[in-house]
Amino acid sequence: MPALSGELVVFGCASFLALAFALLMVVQKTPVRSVLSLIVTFFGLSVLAILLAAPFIAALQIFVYAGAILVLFLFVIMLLNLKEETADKDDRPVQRTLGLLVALALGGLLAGATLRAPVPPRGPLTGPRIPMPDEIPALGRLLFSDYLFAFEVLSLLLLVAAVGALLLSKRRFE
Amino acid sequence: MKQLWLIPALPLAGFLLNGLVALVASSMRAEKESGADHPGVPLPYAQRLFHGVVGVGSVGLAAVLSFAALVPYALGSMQVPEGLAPIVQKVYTWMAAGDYTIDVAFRLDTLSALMLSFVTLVGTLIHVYSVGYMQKEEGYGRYFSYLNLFMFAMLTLVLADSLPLLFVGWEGVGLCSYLLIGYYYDKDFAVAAGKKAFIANRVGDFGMVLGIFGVFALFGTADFSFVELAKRQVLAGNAPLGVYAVCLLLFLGACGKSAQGPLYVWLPDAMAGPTPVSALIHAATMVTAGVYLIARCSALFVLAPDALTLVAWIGAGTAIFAATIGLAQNDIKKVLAYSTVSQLGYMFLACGVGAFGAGMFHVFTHSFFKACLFLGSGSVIHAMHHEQDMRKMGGLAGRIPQTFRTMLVATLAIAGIVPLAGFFSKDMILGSAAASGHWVLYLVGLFTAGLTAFYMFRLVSMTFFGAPRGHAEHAHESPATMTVPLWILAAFSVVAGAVGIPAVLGGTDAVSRFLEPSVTHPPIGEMAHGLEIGLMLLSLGVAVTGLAWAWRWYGRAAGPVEAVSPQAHAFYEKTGALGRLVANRWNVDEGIEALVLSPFRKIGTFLWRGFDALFIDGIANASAFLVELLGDLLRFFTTGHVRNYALAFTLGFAALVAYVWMS
Amino acid sequence: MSPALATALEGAAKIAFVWGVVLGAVLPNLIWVERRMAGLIQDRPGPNRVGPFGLLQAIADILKMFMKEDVVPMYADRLLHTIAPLILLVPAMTTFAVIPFGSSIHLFGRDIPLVIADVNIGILYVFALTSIGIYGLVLAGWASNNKFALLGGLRSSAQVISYELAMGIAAIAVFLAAGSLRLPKVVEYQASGTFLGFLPLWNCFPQALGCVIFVVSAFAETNRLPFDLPEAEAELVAGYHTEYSAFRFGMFFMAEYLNLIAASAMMATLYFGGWSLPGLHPTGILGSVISIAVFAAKTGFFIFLFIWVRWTLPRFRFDQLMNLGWKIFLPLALLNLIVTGALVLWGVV
Amino acid sequence: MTGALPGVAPMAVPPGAFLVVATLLFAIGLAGALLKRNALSIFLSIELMLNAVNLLFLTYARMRGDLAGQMIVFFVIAVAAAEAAVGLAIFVALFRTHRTVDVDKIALLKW
Repeated sequence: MPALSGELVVFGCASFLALAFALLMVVQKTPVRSVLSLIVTFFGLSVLAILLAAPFIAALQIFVYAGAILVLFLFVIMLLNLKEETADKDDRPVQRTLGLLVALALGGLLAGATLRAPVPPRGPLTGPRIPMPDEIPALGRLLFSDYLFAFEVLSLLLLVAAVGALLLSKRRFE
Repeated sequence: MKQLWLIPALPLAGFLLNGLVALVASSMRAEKESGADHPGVPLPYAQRLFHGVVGVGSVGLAAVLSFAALVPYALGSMQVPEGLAPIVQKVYTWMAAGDYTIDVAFRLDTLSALMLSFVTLVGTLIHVYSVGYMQKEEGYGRYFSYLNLFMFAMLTLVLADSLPLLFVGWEGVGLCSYLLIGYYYDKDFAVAAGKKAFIANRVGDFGMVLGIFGVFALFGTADFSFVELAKRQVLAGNAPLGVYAVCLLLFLGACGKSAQGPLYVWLPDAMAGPTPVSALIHAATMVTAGVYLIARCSALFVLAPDALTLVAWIGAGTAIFAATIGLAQNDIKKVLAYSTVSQLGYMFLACGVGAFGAGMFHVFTHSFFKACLFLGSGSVIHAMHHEQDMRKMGGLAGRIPQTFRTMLVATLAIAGIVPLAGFFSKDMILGSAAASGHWVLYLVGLFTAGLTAFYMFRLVSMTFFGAPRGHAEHAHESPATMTVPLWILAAFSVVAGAVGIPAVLGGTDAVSRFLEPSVTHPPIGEMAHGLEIGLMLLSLGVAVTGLAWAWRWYGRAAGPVEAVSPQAHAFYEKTGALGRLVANRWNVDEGIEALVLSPFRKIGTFLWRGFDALFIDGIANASAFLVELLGDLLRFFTTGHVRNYALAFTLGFAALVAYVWMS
Repeated sequence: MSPALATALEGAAKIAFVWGVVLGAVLPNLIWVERRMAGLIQDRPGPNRVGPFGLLQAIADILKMFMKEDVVPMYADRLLHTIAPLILLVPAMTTFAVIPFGSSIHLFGRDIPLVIADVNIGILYVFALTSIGIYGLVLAGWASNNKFALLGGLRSSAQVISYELAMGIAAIAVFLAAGSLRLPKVVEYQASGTFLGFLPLWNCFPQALGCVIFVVSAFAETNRLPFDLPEAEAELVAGYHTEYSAFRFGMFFMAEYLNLIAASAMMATLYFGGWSLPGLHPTGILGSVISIAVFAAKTGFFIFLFIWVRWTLPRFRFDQLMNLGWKIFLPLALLNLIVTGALVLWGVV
Repeated sequence: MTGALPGVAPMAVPPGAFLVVATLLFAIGLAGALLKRNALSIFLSIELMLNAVNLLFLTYARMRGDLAGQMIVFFVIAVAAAEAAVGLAIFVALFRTHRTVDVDKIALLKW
């Protein structure tokens, strides 16, 4: 555990924000508010990303996730005008308790597993080293060389998704 | 010519084009009117034109190409005594197993050149003929596409350089024959005939396949280089073990395709198809494939003399047997069918006595006059509005003169009258039978020649001479597209023999010398010229006698429909049981039914009812029932609540993680 | 003085400077300027009572806003209703962090680049912030529990998202040319050479199309006329801030102006060479000051453009707006991107 | 276990901490997915889980100084966008037919 450095402080705040608002998101009854809390969580995450030498990803996190996806959520929520989660309380206690237990168990397991997992070998890297401080050109180069095919497929996927969404949300299929 | 593959490829293209257009058009019609096929509703002229042009054009072009290929080759090969080396062109490697590969390769040697010549020629003519004959058919496009497909298969068969590829063509022609016999698929007898042909051929093909395997086992290769190997062994004079079996198997295949022995039964029924089909497939080309095969593998057969003898006997037997049946048939096409069987018998007889050249020569000539006869009969049927019973004809000579003349020529040719084609080929066969010392076979052949002359002239007489019966009064001549091919074929039936005029008659016996490089045959003894001339005169005399007899009985026949010729009828009455037997085709079909089919049917029924229905289905149903039971229990896990599924999924995952962690 | 502390001080100084200028000087005067110009354009005096030429009008307005009663409608989502303006305001204020407002200055023996934070994701940071700004609008609309407000909020967010696409793609072309996402790099690139020999290498020349798209999109992003659908008084009363009053309304007001300024600065930076000027090679403190002035002038011009357009053009219909954004600008922006790519490939720019 | 790699500055924060945060976020998301009844909230929780995994990837990438990890995150985000679009469209359609997005009320595909 290194000495209390600025980075450490930032990490503490960010992770606290993320976790706290994630919890808030779950316990929140109003969908809109859960969305907002999720946004805050994403902020925390993007800060963590910056700490992990991935500012580009951090920007994407905000730009795409907070900026596009969650806005979409908000839209739908407003469109369907979902106020409170229906008042009548959960009529399946088993599901509730069991779900909670399983979630906690799995979380614990995973935490333990990840911590116990051996440090990934320093062996041959699959991608190039993370160049400091500016990793973006490297990312771009990687994206258009090694991952070109995946990239193209992805673009196709996005296209299909767009068409599908359009078709689904049309009033009638004709 | 560099691209032999083009020759089969062109008809294939034609088939695809025609088939596609026909399909699309018929489906469009089906949308417009109800039901795809409308019997008797001819196609629109434009479509007919298209099919005609494509069908005839592709085959015609193939014919041109093949002549461009074979004429230089043939001429060149005639110059040198041992003949030119065969042209073999590999298209691509078809299958490769280890170091052994089977190529799609085409071979042009004197044998295939001979086949090629008449196959393409007759094929083209018959395509032309079909344009006129089929024009009223609603299945015009289908017909032409099948016909083109047949040409493709036949040319593949002829040009193939390996038994497997030859087998492809072999099966292809079988398929097309089936399709075309069953062309009138709304008529039960046509469908049945098609099936019969197909199954009979299966019997043969079974032998064929095993034969191919055998060849491969013996020589380690299945392309025709094995012939060379076999030839060497002939020279070395040692026959590898099992060559007998291979020969018999291959011969079985040949029997199936060429309607020999008991397997002939499908050919007469095959007359259910349109007449041009009978002419092309069941007279001129396909059925001679068996002979071609034997000639191809001549070296092999020479290694197995006993097998060769068997071939001879089967051939002779079939020849006389079919001829006797031909005597008493009244359906014009049936007579021709039996005559075809009998003639094929001749060819096998020739091969059997080792005169492969003579056999192929007869194949050559026969294709012309038999095609001519069939097309003629087709023209007659056309004129008689699909009446095939000769007893309802008669006196047509004046009404359809062109058909009459051409058919008469062809009849004389097949009867073996000097100097028509049939004379030379048949005589060469008989001569070589005699020369090889098979006198019994010779006599059988001779007698058959007489019978042939008789029933053929009987056919002509009943059709064209005497008093018109039935609707014979208002018969009308066929269009030019039908008569022109008739004339051409008639002309060939006259001159085709020229290539085989024997030495004694001052000829050069070109055909034998031509085929010499590609066939191997056992030594055939020489005959004294005097004897040879004598035999010729004898056979000629027999033929003339047959003709005369037929003329005496049927020439001026004016009797009623049930007994056209009183003398013949009286004779028939006298022969009693035997006559009835002959008239009833020796009850062969019934015999096969009783001895082969019904037992098979019984076994099949048992297996179906007892084994399949109870045992196999039992297993299937039981397992299905178990699954259903399980499903009935398990289905309650599908609560329809997403969260339950998610929970179950998560539980499973947690378990997995735990397991991984623990281990 | 430890370097870390020095850096911190430097940053603080820069922040103080920027915000001081923007909030203290530009913003209040902007209110006055806009209203005067409106008067000019509409052929009326405009505010001229408070102080000389009504110069103190802004102060008066602000005071008024702070003194008014702050109404929160019943059944409104109090929390969200409160934080919505903040969500809008904060990004608007932080956008300036990455915009270089001058060439680096040499003070106290250290070279100080005149940009608050030269982060390597440069523009992405800006876009990220704008996309956050959307929430301000949407939530304001939602929390007010008022159908006009809700519609306004939805509209504004839809509009902003749509135009972000065209804007982003147009901007990508710029970075393609500059070869970096850092805005200072972009400015240096534009200062570096000439285009076709006689023009400055400002992106507005090789990428005229992209420039136009960016400018127009900026109008939509800032919800200014002719794209102020969210607050189209004719149909939506006042759109998302219908239910806002007093200083909360003031925040919206402020946020709008800040966005306007930021947008102008961005245009100047991305397409018009930022603080650079052909023939100007800033050296020493004076040079830096001049560069700052140049930057200010360019930004000022665009602010003027904003106001000018606002008081000149009529408002679009919403469907027209969307068509323009999706069916015209998006494809054109892509085209611009491709062309620029080709130019870069063949070394023209 | 600080990823002191050439070209990569040593980490002031032990990577383990990041891992723990990631797994906790994952668990929270999971809990949300299992407990919420509003389909949209469930969807949100799933998004959270995705991001937790992203964090994990980033951490490992940092530990190894390997850019591939960040690349994967990039793809995950893109795919998440597509998934969100379709999923939300489905919910809209669902709401049209059932007037609700409560997953407990939409249990048609049962035995």
